[in-house]
Amino acid sequence: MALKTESDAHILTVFLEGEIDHHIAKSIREEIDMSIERVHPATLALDFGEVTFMDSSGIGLVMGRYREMKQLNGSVTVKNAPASIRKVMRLAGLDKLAHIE
Amino acid sequence: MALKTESDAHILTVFLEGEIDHHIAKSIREEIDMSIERVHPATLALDFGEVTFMDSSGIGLVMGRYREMKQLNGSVTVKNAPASIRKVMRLAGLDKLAHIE
Amino acid sequence: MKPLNEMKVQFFSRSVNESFARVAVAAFIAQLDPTLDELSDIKTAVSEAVTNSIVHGYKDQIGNIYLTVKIYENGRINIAIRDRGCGIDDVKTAMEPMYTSKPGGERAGLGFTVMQSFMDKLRVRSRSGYGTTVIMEKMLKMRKDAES
Amino acid sequence: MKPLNEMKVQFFSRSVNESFARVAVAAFIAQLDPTLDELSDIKTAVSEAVTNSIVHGYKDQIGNIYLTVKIYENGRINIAIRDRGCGIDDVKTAMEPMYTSKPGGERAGLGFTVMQSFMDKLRVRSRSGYGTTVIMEKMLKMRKDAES
Ligand SMILES: Nc1ncnc2c1ncn2[C@@H]1O[C@H](COP(=O)(O)OP(=O)(O)O)[C@@H](O)[C@H]1O
Ligand SMILES: Nc1ncnc2c1ncn2[C@@H]1O[C@H](COP(=O)(O)OP(=O)(O)O)[C@@H](O)[C@H]1O
Repeated sequence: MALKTESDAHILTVFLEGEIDHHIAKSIREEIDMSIERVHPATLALDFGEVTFMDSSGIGLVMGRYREMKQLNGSVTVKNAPASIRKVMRLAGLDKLAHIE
Repeated sequence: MALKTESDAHILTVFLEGEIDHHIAKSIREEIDMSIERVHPATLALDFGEVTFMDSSGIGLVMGRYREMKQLNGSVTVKNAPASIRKVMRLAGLDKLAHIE
Repeated sequence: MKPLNEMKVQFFSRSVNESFARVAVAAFIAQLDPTLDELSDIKTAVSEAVTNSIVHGYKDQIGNIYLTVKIYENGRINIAIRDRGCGIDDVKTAMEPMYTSKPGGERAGLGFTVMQSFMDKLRVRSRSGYGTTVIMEKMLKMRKDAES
Repeated sequence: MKPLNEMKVQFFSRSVNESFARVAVAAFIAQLDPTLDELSDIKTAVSEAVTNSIVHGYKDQIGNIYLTVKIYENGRINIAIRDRGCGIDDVKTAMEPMYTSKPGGERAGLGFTVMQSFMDKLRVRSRSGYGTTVIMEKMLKMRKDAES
């Protein structure tokens, strides 16, 4: 995994892509966590624009990042999630934890 | 199957597409044969530009059309075949029967 | 009742096979010409069940996962996913939304919830020490009949 | 030797499953990151063997086709396709280029020729009345190792 990221003073944006399942979740998680460590952003923005599939392993991924950002007094934003992925997120009530754009 | 065809006074062009295997070959064959019947072309041009897969069932398809066109004193031309499909055609020596462009 | 078409696949409980399982199911039901939404629902439900067999059923051991897809008349499909892993002691609790036996980690406890809401029927059979079978059913809106 | 990864799939001898078989094999070996040429060679060879089981092995009856894919170290893959159909009397003749037992029709007699030239190894075992097994092997140029 080599995810594209973008960061200004406040926001770290991570551009996710492809299929997010349990197999790939670990390496995505590690990469995001390294970026958070380095940047210490106020907001972590997860861009799902290029994600073609996601199961509940992706929910675990977002919830875990939410917990981490909360410890840093920060927040999580979800961006550009396709309809099929928003469906999984809604089921999980993710809209209560993260700001879904 | 509803194949695109194009014909002028001499040439009937059939635009094949997708995956050509034994399952689909029968309906392609029937459609081409109906067009030959109707148009009586001097040349049957088979355009493989949009074909993504072909196994030896496709070879049978071309050879069968070659036999038919020969009875009408006509010929067969193969157009725009992608590399992977030319590989199967070469193996079959199809270049000896049809004009491959 | 004999299905119109059927496939059974068996594979190692390696996480790399999660995507294989999804594609195999999607490729098999392609003959029914499903909508993109139906395909996505089914792939997600299959992914949950297969992941559970890998993560919970076999933990870090390698065992076999058995997946069966049956196509019946009128676009009814039946999918069974079976493992010979550790089994589930209390299926009712396991199926509750947000329940997970791996709370510290990155499991959301939503696998069964996804299967339940993305498919029309869900049945779970499990025996501690023997393994787990998940059976799911969905009616596809028919656009084309399975050729016979 | 135990393979690094393995899948077995079984499906009805319906022609609509020819494309399913190709996609299932392609999805399974995707973990080795094959080149497009390698993928295309393998899909073609698989398509030939599966079609033969449907067309020749089972003729117009519906039986089961058994397909196994094994991944070994260094990108070696082994594919077996088996039917319990009519079997082949004379395998040597059957394997000759252009030989087909259905000459009038649309078979080119090139199935075995394609399997032989697109794969590294081909072995055919058959017994009249009992069925046919085709075993093919190919070494992929390795770009990424199967994860363990
Ligand atoms: N195949 C299985 N084998 C053993 N236990 C399972 C299996 N599937 C599910 N479980 C149990 O049910 C619980 C809930 O499953 P699920 O709703 O998918 O959530 P999650 O996978 O996120 O834990 C799991 O945490 C596990 O304890
Ligand atoms: N699985 C099988 N069961 C029975 N006969 C087979 C099988 N595969 C091949 N054959 C026999 O071998 C012949 C040659 O096969 P092949 O080279 O694939 O050409 P084709 O399929 O075009 O006839 C077939 O015509 C058939 O008689």
